Amino acid sequence: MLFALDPLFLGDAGTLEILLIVILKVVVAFGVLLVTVMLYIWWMRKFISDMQNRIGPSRAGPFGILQTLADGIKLFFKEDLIPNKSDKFVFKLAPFFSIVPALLVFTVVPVAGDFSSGGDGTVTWFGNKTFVQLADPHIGILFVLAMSSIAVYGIMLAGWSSGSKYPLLGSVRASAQMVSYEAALGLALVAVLMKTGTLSTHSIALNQSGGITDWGLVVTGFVPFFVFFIATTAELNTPPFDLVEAEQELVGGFHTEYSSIRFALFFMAEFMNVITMSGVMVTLFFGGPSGYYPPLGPAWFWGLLWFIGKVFIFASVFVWMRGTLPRPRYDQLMDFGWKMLIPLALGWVMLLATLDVFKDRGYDSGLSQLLILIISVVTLTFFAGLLMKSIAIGKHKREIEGEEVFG
Amino acid sequence: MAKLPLLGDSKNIGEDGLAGMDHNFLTGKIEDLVKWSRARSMWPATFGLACCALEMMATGSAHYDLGRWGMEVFRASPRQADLMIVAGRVSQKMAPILRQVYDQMMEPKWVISMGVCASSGGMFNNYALVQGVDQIVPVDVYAPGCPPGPETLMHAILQLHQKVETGEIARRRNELNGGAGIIVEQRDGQTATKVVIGR
Amino acid sequence: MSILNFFKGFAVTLGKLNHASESGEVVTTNYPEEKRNKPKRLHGRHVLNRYEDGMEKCIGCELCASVCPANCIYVRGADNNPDDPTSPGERFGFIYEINYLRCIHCDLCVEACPTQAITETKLFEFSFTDRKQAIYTKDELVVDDSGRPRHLPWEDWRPGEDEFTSEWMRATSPSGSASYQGKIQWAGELGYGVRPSEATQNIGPEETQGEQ
Amino acid sequence: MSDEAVNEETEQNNETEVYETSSRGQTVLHTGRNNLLNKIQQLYSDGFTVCIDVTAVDYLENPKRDLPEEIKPERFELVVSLLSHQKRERIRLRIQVPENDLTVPTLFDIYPGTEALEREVHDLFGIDFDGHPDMTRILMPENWEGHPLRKDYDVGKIPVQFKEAPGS
Amino acid sequence: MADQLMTDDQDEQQNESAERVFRRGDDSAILRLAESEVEAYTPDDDRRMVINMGPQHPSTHGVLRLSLEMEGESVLRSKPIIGYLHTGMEKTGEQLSYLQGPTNVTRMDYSSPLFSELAFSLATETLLEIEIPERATWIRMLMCELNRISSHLLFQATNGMDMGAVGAMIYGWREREEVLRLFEIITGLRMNHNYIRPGGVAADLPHGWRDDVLKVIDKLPDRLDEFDTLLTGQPIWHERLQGVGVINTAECLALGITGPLLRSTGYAWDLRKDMPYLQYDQLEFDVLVGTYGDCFDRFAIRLNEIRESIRIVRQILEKMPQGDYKIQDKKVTPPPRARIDESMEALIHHFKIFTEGFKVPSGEVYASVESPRGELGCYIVSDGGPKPYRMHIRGPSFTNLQVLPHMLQNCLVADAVAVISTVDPIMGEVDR
Repeated sequence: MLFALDPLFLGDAGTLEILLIVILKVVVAFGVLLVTVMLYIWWMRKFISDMQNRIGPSRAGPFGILQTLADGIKLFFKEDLIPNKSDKFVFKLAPFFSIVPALLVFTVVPVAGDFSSGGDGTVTWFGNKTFVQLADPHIGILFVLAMSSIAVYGIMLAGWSSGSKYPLLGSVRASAQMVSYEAALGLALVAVLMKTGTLSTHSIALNQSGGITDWGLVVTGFVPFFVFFIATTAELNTPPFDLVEAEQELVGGFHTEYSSIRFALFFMAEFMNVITMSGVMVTLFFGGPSGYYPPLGPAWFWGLLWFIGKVFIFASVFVWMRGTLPRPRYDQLMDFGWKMLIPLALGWVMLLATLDVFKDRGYDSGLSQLLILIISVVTLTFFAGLLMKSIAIGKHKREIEGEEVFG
Repeated sequence: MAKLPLLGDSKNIGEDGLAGMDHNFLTGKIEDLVKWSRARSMWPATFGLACCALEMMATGSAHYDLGRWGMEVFRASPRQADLMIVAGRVSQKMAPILRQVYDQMMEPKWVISMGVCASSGGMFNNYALVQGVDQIVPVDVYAPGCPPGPETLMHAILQLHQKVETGEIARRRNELNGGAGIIVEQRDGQTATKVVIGR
Repeated sequence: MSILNFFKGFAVTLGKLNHASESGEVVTTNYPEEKRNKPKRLHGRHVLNRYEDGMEKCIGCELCASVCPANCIYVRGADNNPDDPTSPGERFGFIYEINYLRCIHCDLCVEACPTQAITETKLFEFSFTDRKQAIYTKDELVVDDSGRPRHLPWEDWRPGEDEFTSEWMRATSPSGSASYQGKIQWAGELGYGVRPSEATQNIGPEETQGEQ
Repeated sequence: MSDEAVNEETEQNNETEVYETSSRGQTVLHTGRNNLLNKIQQLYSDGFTVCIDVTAVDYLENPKRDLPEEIKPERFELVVSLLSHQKRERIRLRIQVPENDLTVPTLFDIYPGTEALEREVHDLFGIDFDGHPDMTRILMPENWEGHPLRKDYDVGKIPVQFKEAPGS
Repeated sequence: MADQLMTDDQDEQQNESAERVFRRGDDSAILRLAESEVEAYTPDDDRRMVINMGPQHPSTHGVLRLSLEMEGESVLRSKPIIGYLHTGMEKTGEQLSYLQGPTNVTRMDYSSPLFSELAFSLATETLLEIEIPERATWIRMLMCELNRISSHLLFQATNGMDMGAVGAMIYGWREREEVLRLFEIITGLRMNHNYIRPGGVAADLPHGWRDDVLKVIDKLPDRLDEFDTLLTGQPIWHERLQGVGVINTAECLALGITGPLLRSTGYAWDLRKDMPYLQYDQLEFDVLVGTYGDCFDRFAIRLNEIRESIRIVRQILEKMPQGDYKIQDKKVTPPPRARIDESMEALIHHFKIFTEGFKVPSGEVYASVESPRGELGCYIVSDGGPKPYRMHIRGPSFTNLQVLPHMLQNCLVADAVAVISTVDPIMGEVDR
């Protein structure tokens, strides 16, 4: 387990040196993240205009690349307002609940390093070996879950404290939606953790450095990835699952009453979350910074490049979805989460576990594995059928009841 | 507030914000930056009323693309919007709500009166319409036409951008005291058109 | 296959990224830098025309003012000074004002004008920061000495845009009668001479008539 | 109701009669208010199942108009347009409403779709529909005084601004 | 066809059904409160709340205001409050002559202005008892069908926007823009054309119009297929619209609802087919009907009506006759410009028509057309003068709006958005 710790602390570097390197990493990570968010929002607007036969932002800076900066400055210098009816303390606090977790999640994502096959994921800076990630706690991936749960509070409190009806509806939606999809998210994670056997994000990434066949995506058999991806979309409130702020229904959802810099914080948090969660997804399923490293220049640079590339693809997929899909209804979203995603993730975890257990018991020949697979699939299908049937019965009953109530 | 060294006379800062400050090496640059950003990121509120609303939305669509000036972000919540495009005729029943939405918007805020119905009642010179939205809210730019084509609206927006960047808007509002200068005859039982509201 | 249908939409939006294709073409006109070509009949801001010798066409008859549904035209005629006439007839438009905050560009004034004095340009890119700017006086409406509309500071003229100033007048001049299509019975304009009639449909087999 | 009692004697003859005329080839029925519901119920059974429109006209400035001789012209006139899908026919009813008694029985029970239409007539003309579930203003603000579409209600024109016009 | 659908048996059933839903005192769907009371109303049950949608809400299509009494997210009772766009057009219509009239009515239904002009012109022509020339009729049909296309495309855009499908919204606007540019070529304006006038149309189709029209309608089918892939086949779209806001034929007839709403219940009633005006009886087209009367049916009907309209436009292109485009009646139409100089009489007519307008014999008529939203009627009373004594427009959206409380009952807020969107009210026409 010690392996998970940053080698910086194991080496013989002096305290001051360690401190400096850590501070440097913090500052750089913070700055880079802010700039990335800025660029991402610009890219989102450009990409979506491209899909809509438009030009998109083009006035602020070359190609409108400073568009987000302009938005930020403008919002910063706008009049701020705290509604009379609001709970003032909570109202002020809520945006920070939203932005701080978004920043913190990024600390555990391995960004670069030598993740080539056989590499140890480290980088040597100023003569010290270190990880290119802010921290690598033992519980790494649980930290992500914890932080994303806390972010819900930001949204929930924001809506509740505004003292107005639409935000309240938005925050009610938010809390229910997040809680439901948190479960699916966790179950999808379990599949990865089972395969890698570690919670440390660094080790998870390192485990996958052997090539595409080692990637979490392949090892866990695709399904957990899709569950994770959909659950993430819901967690992030990005379209099509942006019910929390559904403009057409709830005007602005939880942030209706927010203006100025507080709104900017929500705005930023939302997109920062997209980037960090893309990073988490890359770490878990796509091997983090691993990939083909040409024997040229420092290895960590190639790792960084791979990482950025993969995150970029994911971030763009989110935009792509934004531009394509209509928004589902709230109850359909919940139905989908509870009746589809969670059973699917649960079943898949059971399947993986069964295979693993029998493997440990020595049934690891291809034939026996296939047999076990078939048996498990049949069993699971049976239970899935039961579940579907019970859902159908429940729905039917509800309809009858509904008629009685409203008749 | 006292006169601060370096920052010049700042006694008006409480009332007028940055605009009330004397120019100095620091605020001069900041003000330029702020104006630059305001002109490039002016989020309109969705305030569509009638025919002009269609043209306003058409201006946001692919053929004209307000997104080029960072304005495709139509904010449904007035709290986050900077620009109110009064697109269409304002009836006596709507007038109080228009004012309410305007009041909900945060400073700095601008108003474009889009189309002749909003600007003056247009061809509907009758009991039902407010004859000029500038009796209710201070208007910065008027776009003529019924409805104004997207180009006209874009021209109005560009003109507003320019004024925001040169700071002319604030000055002009002070001069005109915000109101439109129309005197509307009082009619029996109707109160909504009377008031000429200042800044 | 509903699952498949789910993904088909993604193909459509992705297809738009191919800007070379017909469906993905970027259709935006980059307005302040470029301006799209306006159709000839477009109703824009008005001009008051002058005859080829520089005389004004308006005779102050107030037909335009009376037909205007928005009452946005104010005309007062006056007798010409015989020594220095403004218009060839007896009277001329002494005051001519259009309130563009009322004008709905229905172009009934253009159809009504018996002397083709008031016509519309293709200019629609103008906006005002002051109500007073919106009331155009005669000085602003009447064409300049070369027969071109005056370019006011708050209007966005581009080179060549002041060419077509009377298309709607010419389009409605036959007033529905097929036998009058293509017949020209109007005086020349300063700078343009006698404009041809709008290319028409009705004389002879359709569409055989070329442009002009 | 007292006014009606006064009028009853004079109107007795033509209240229950239905007169059919034609206006530019369109069938128009004239009947009295008391007979309105009966007639409409009858038309409904005849297949005129859709009420297309309910509106009113204020004949203050135009007292002379085409009416059967038996019908006494009044200031207001309620106009009901019905449509029969089977016969593909339209029929129009014109009902005289005197100025001093502006009540008409509601058509809501036969055609629920007239709810908004009757409210509009109430709002703009001041005609009350007896038995309507929600007889309030619909278009104008609730505290508005007067009924705009009456002929004695001013249009409310203000002078158009010009630079050199007298008085500006 | 309509009469086959309406057997006696069904008639009875429908009466019963109408009775069930709308019986007096059954206010389970409608929040029967005056506008001022809505503000102050707080339900007894503290699980319920009254929420105000509009008049300035992104999905209420302008200035419709809905008061919703909700329990959680489901709507119990509701009340549409209108009048926020009341323009006094009927009063203004009495001030304007028949010549100026179209400029007024065209601003009612601003997404399909030509239909209002057409209804007004038809009513005036019936009063005048004149026949308009063949070519004018066909030009009118061409323009109206193109307008129907643009109006339904607008529906696709706003519907997409309301459902959160940003792509569909922008594509809808883009396609609509192509049609608007066509209008701009023909009428000189993008909206509010003042093109169809009593006696014919304002101007002839310009040179090369055929190519321009063909260019647009050749391009459109492909783009409509894009809507099909983006929306019609999309499972989320199905989930959102199917089974939402259901209404049946009897309820529609009871409420006087027309247009795509009525057709979505499976009842084929289209004035173009059933009571033809202009020359629609010479054209071949289908009346599209739905089955379930839900939001999806209404969406699908509108999408496919665009295709039908394209079919009609193609036929019109073939059949467009030559001739006058305005009636040559010197009392109604101003003389050709070339005649003003030739004849004093023509000059006098010209002056008379433009100062005073033409006089219309006294009488009263009702004329109706099938607008993209349903039956658009115009009732004109003339006192023999040059201005209508009373001009009333029967806007389909106004009547159609009454269905909202019934459709919204037991819906979620998100469904409310879908329902409003597919009823597709244009507030200009509702409030007039």
